[in-house]
Amino acid sequence: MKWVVLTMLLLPFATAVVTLWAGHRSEVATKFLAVSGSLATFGLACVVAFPQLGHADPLVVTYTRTDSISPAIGLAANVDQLSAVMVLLAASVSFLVQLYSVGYLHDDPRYPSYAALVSLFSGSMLTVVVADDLWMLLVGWELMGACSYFLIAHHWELAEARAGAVKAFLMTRLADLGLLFAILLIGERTGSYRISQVTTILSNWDTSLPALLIVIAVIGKSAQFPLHSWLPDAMPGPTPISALIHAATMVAAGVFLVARMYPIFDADALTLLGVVAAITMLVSAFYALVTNDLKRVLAWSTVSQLAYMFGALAVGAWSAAVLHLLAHGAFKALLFLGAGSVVHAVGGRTSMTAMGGLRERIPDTFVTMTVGFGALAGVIPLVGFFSKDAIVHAGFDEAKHHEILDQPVAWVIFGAMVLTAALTVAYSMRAWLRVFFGPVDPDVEVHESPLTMRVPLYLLTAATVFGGLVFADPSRILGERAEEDLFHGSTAILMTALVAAVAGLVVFLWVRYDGADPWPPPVEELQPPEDHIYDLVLVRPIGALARAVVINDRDVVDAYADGAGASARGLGWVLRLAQNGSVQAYLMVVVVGAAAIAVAAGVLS
Amino acid sequence: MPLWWPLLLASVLFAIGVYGVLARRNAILVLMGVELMLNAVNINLVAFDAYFRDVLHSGQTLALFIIVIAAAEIGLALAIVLMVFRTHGHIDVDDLRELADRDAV
Amino acid sequence: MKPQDIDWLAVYPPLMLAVAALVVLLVDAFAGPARTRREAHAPAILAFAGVIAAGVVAAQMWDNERATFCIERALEGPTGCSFVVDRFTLVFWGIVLFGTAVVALLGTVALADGRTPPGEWNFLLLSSATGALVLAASRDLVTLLVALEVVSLPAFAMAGLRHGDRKAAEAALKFFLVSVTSTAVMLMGISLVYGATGSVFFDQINASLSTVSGDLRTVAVAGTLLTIVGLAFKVAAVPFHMWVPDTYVGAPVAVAAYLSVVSKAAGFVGLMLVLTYALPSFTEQWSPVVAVLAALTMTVGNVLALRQTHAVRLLAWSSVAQAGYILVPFGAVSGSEVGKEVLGASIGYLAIYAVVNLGAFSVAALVGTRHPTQQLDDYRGLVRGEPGAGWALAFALVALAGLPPAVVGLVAKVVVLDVAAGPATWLAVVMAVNVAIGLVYYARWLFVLFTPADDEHASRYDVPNAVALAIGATFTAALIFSVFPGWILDNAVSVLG
Amino acid sequence: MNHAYLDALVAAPFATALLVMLVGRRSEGAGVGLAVLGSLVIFGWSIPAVLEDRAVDAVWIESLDVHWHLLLDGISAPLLLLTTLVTLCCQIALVRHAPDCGGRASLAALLMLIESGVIGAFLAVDMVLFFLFFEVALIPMWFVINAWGDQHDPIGRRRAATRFLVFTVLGSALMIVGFLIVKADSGTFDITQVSSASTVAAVLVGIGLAVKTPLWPVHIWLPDAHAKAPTVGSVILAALLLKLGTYGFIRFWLPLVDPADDILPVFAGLAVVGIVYGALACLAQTDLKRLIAYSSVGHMGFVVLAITSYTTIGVQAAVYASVAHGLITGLLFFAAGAIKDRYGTGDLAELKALYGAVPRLAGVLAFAAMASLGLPGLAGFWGEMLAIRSALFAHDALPHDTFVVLSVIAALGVILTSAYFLVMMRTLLQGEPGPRGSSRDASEASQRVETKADLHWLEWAAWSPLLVLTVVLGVAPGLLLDPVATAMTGVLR
Amino acid sequence: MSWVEVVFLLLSLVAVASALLVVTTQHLVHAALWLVVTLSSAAGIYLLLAAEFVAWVQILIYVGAVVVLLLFALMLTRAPTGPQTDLNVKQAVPAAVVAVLVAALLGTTVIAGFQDVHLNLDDPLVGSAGATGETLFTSWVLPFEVLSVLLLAALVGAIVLSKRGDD
Repeated sequence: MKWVVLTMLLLPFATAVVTLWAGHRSEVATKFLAVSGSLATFGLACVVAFPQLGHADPLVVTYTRTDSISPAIGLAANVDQLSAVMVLLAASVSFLVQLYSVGYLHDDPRYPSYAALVSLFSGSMLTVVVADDLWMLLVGWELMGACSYFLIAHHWELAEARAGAVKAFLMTRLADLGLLFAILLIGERTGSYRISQVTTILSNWDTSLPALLIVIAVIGKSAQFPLHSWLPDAMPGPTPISALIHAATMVAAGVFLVARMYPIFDADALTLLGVVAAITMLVSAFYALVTNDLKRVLAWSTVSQLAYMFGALAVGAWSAAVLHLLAHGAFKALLFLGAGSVVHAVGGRTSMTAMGGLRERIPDTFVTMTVGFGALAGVIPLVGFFSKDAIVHAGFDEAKHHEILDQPVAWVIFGAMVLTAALTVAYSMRAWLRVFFGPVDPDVEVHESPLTMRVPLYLLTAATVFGGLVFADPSRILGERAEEDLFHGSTAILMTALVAAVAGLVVFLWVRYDGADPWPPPVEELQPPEDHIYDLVLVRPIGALARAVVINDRDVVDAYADGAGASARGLGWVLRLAQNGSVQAYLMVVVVGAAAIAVAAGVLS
Repeated sequence: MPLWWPLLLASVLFAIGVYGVLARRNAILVLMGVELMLNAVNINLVAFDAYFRDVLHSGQTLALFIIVIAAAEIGLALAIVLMVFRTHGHIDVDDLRELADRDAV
Repeated sequence: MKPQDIDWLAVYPPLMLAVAALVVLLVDAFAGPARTRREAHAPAILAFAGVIAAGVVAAQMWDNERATFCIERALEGPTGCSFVVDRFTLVFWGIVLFGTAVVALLGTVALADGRTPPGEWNFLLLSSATGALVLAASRDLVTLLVALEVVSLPAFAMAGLRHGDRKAAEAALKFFLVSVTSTAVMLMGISLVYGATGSVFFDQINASLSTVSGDLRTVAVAGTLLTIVGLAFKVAAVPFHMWVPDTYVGAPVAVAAYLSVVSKAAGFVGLMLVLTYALPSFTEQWSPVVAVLAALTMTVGNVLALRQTHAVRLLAWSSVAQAGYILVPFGAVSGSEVGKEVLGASIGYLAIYAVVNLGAFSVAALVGTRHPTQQLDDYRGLVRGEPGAGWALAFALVALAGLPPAVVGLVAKVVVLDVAAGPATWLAVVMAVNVAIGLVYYARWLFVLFTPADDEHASRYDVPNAVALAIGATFTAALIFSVFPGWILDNAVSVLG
Repeated sequence: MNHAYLDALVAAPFATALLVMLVGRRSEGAGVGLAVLGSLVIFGWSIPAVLEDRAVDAVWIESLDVHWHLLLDGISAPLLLLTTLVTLCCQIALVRHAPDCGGRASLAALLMLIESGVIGAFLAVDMVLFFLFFEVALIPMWFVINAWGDQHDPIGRRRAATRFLVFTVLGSALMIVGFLIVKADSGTFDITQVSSASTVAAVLVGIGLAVKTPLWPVHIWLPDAHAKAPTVGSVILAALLLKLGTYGFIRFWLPLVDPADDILPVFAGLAVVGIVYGALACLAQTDLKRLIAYSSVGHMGFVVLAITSYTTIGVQAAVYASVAHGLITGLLFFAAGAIKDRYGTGDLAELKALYGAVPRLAGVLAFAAMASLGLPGLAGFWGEMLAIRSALFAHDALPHDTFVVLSVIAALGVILTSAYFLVMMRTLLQGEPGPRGSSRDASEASQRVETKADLHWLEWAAWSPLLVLTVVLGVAPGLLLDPVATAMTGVLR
Repeated sequence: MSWVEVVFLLLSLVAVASALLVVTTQHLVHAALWLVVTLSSAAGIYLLLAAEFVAWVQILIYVGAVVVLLLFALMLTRAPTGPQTDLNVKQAVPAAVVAVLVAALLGTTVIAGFQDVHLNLDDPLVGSAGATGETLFTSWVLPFEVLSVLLLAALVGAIVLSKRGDD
């Protein structure tokens, strides 16, 4: 099994290299290699993951160690229940995305590099989830950032793609410093970089600062406030990439990391996490409500749902958070792939103003996406309902008993959760209605997507519909770490009522205003105001500083070099004046020099 | 007689010689200034020789040699001066500036 | 006092040079005007032979020290000897003889214009070299002074020997006037030293100086420092350097080479003798002064060389700067003794400088046969057109700059810095800065050598054998010392035993 | 055997240089071929260096007590291999790319001369010998810049070359003064026997090495020299010559420094200023080669920061970062040179959308940029990460808080580094393929980004070792970290 | 004050005065003549200081040869016999300042160094030409011989320099 894990990790990287190499030699071979590589990875992932589900001991293996620095850095894997489900999620979504992309990018000349990067991306995510060594985790963690950078900039002709890519990379990398310092501190304080050791020797060391630093890292990676704006800006990337990033890799890694390192989180770190989550879930839900672009709506919803998971983690609902992560992985992948299908259908435009009345034209997409929106909104009995229900209940519990957090904080989080649930229903309904109902634009030529794109949709729909079965006995997959009972009837009823009420309100408004946008955004495309603040306090000052440095280098630092040269030459010029050819001037210097020396004699003797 | 009398005389003569060297334009007058300086040295040497009653007569000997050297120098110097006169038409040392540092960039 | 017993072996080398000088003069006088190039070269060949012979004789004395012309004083004090041949002397004789030989070879080119009488020129060269040999062996102020004049006087004549040359005449007159004035100042210093100590012998001066006190001490110090002036003029230390560029440029290249190596070496030997043997008890007084002179000398030399476009004037300023480096060890002396590493460093540097500087001048003399203007641009494409001369000059310049592959120049600088680092770190730092400044103009010239010439033929020369020999000898020596720098340095350090 | 092995390492490049020069007079091509062959043999010869430590010690100049003392250990071996490899790559690169001004064989010979000096410096443990080899590379490099540099700007390249020469010599002259003071104090030039030195000596040596490394604010020679040098010159300069400075800091400076003195914090501060300053300067650069040059200032700042932590990990980090920088920046300069060859300019304002025009070349550049900004999994990461780590947990005698602050600032420098590389990639590799700017003549501008021949197989051959090693070292840091740790045993107080 | 001192002071006065005239006179030839006076006074002082041999050599060589040479040179360079106004350089004033400075420095130094020392000129001094000559040829034979090289070189140099280039 040790080597199966390693093979599973290396296979995506090998696939990437081979795909790139096959590149322009053969289109068919490239596609075949990319898809079969990810399928094989998925197969290996199943082999690795299934034995670890339920009440199994974690599989911890070490491949190599560098002992010359202390603590040692090593290549080591640790597959526990959490890793196992994440492996499954990442590998499956990656495979589906690869499959989907064959259709989605069927005539894109940059397909080879794209497919290679997707493989690399999934390999990086797998590295993150199975890594036992924190440095290995960091490697995967940052490689994902780089892959996302390249994939977001896939259409590098577009200015917003370029800008979004840079923004994504810089924001996440800035936050990654938190992880870097957290790792350094953990290593120094525990003498080990191994997660399996670090999380089990808690009594001896002060975990507070590293946990806070990890929260910072997670804020960047999972696009939480105040580093939340990169995720919607990443939307110019190809839609399957958005599915990959939002459902199974990049942003999910943040939640995974907190879940993985959960034992070291103390009240301080969880409070920070909870507050950040509360702010984020509300803010991003509001943005989702007033956004015109379909993909950006989904992006904001991702931010909001991730905040939900962090909120769950903050209130101690570990298994609820993990399960919501899985559920979200399924329905968000479904939504994005469906959105891709929609975008594909309307000829590449992403704004909802270009859509409308599509339910009859692309029926398969309509059905599957309806399921997806339903899960997002928390409609019973879709998977999203159960996980959200469990989280809200846990929030209420914590607010009442405040075992981890201060009570006001707990109440705030709980309130944010309920409010967000309502908002989620609202923006889901709005998007669903605007895309599939309302007036039809006859000028748009619409066509259903090819089979390679529809198959992943069916599969994900099935997962979304039947995923709720997991909640019957969560310990079947999460083992003893799962809470006994995650389903609470009272909360379920209240939440369903809430969903129904909000949905009813939206439908009422929709009908009342004749199919007009119930919440028209103030401008065509909303840019979060935080971006202006960043621009003002960070980007511009740094730009100005950079120009100042260049000027300084030229006019000050350079000046001392030039000045030294010039003054030497200048001195030469001045001294040369004395060299005027007059021998009596020379003699004068001789005599005065001698006299000066004689005076020196008087002083020195 | 205090020893410093001849020494002071030598100092004054030396200074006069220095002035001659520095202030005169005609090469031959400059040479005369040099002769004054050398003579001042000789007065010093002879005075010290007398003071020490040097059995080796180092001072006097050196003075003698200086006189001879001065003569040789003058002989050579006059040849050089004549050469300058032939090539330049004058022996104004202040006006010999062809070799000044001019061609530098 | 009984008549002295003279150790003839000790005085043979200078004597042989003097005799060779006479022979050259007589042969020239009786042979009549030269008709062929070979005949015109005869005096140079004779002079070269004389120098070699003197060198062979001198080499016999490497392992046994000799002293002669001693004064036996029955009463008190150390015995004074006027003429001592020890390793110190012999190292300088080596430098002087090597320099003289090379200059004699270069003279064949310098005199080829027919306006300079070769017989007399070589006679003067040998006379001057005789003085330099005696100077290195002298151990009293009288002999030192006379020898110094013997070095100088023929050099005046050599500088102005080209008939009808305005610049040569001007150069000779300036050289003469500055020289005699400096000598007069130096003599005033000697007279004061004599007055303060009652002797002209170095060891006796040293003995009495260590006991003088009060105002007499002031006299002694003033005398000491004024004595240095005349020697500082010879080595072209600032502020007694101003004659140097004018004279080098005005005089034939061979004379410039002579002045920059042999005459300068004579100045240094005088300086070292006086400071090491006569004035070691006054190190606290003269060492700071020498340090300041050294710093000024190297700085002024380097910054003025920066702008030069005239090759010989550039070499003139470079030789001023190099003199500054050679002075550095003496600027870092402490205690009442000049250590052997101080002396060794200066001598070692001087020896290396002599070799590579002669190399540079040799090539300059060659280039001067076609380009009397001696502009740096005249050297374009030299490496391609005349590889031997080009590479030799390149190597010499790199050595003067003190960079590998000319290890010899680099090691020389290290040796000098070695003495200064610690006792006078500031001086070492000043020197370090100066090395960097100096690099600029050496590098500029160096690059010109490698830049292809506009006209490939312009850089081809008809190389006379004598010049080829001079270039070859200096280049070979520099190469050998680059591989085995110890040969020169170890021996230089051993001069004080 | 040991004797012959090490002597040959120094002598072989020198001999090759002479041979190449001679052969090159007859035929340029044959000369370059010989150079490739020679550097290949030397590279092969250097590979056993990793097997065992070796040393040679013989008296060289008795009066100065200078020894011909060469030592090959875990610190010098990686740098030695880097040297022979990068030289080989450069020689291969020369096969395809003939400089406009000709003289290819001479250029190849000069590169071999530089290799000789660099190898000697990496092996020397005698201070004077180190200084000497340190200087050996100067004149050849000066020629390389001055004669083969930017052919469009003769004044600029002369200025750059001279400035390079003067700065470096000034630095090394101060360094030798420092060495000599050490000698005066401790009585030996053998650095392995020196355990302390006066502050003055440490400062002087530090300044000398700082110029070479280069450390802010004496970095000013570097951008010009890199920008004006020919491609192989830039590669050698960045990949090898800068390493002389960092190697010198490790080998010849650390033993002189007392951690209780203020020297280390001061140098650490300068290093961190360099990191931030270099990154900021890069953000506003408009020339690709200048940008890469300034990036070196930042990277070298990390190296020096690591060294000033006075820990074994710091030294490991320094060696690692040095080697990584050699590989990655070499690659960057190769790519920049290839772009300049094809488009005649490295001006970021005139080039864009190279992803479309020369995709493979652009891909290599993107890869190198990613490696250079310290992406984990590639070589650039470990050195800088460990540098931050070593500064965060510096030697006990050092001011702890200061170093923590410095390490945090250095880490922020990493972000700035990412920023400028991303900006560079955005302007250079990405963009609309149409003409940029309205004022520019459209036909000319579109020519700038027209599709050109993508990478030649010889370019692949020259670059692929660097590419592969960048990945290998990124995946297996232990390869380099272990031997350094062994070599550092007992060096630090 | 003994007669020696009186004579010395008188000679000194003459020497200084004539020296001043040498460097200030407007007549070239006068300068040479005043130099004769200075040198002769110096010779007198040598005699007073028991340096008989030096004094005679001074008279013979300096007054007899050097000054004659100088006069010859003046003639050969076609020096005008009348007064000239441009014999001094423009920077004569700084030169004078420097000269005064030199005098002051040297004077104070020697006075301070030897203020309490008296020359004993009453005892018989071994300053005769014979005594000096003997030491010259016993103790100082080396510099004397070297001097001969100097003289020969100077002679040849002077001749060869004076030769016209065309012969």
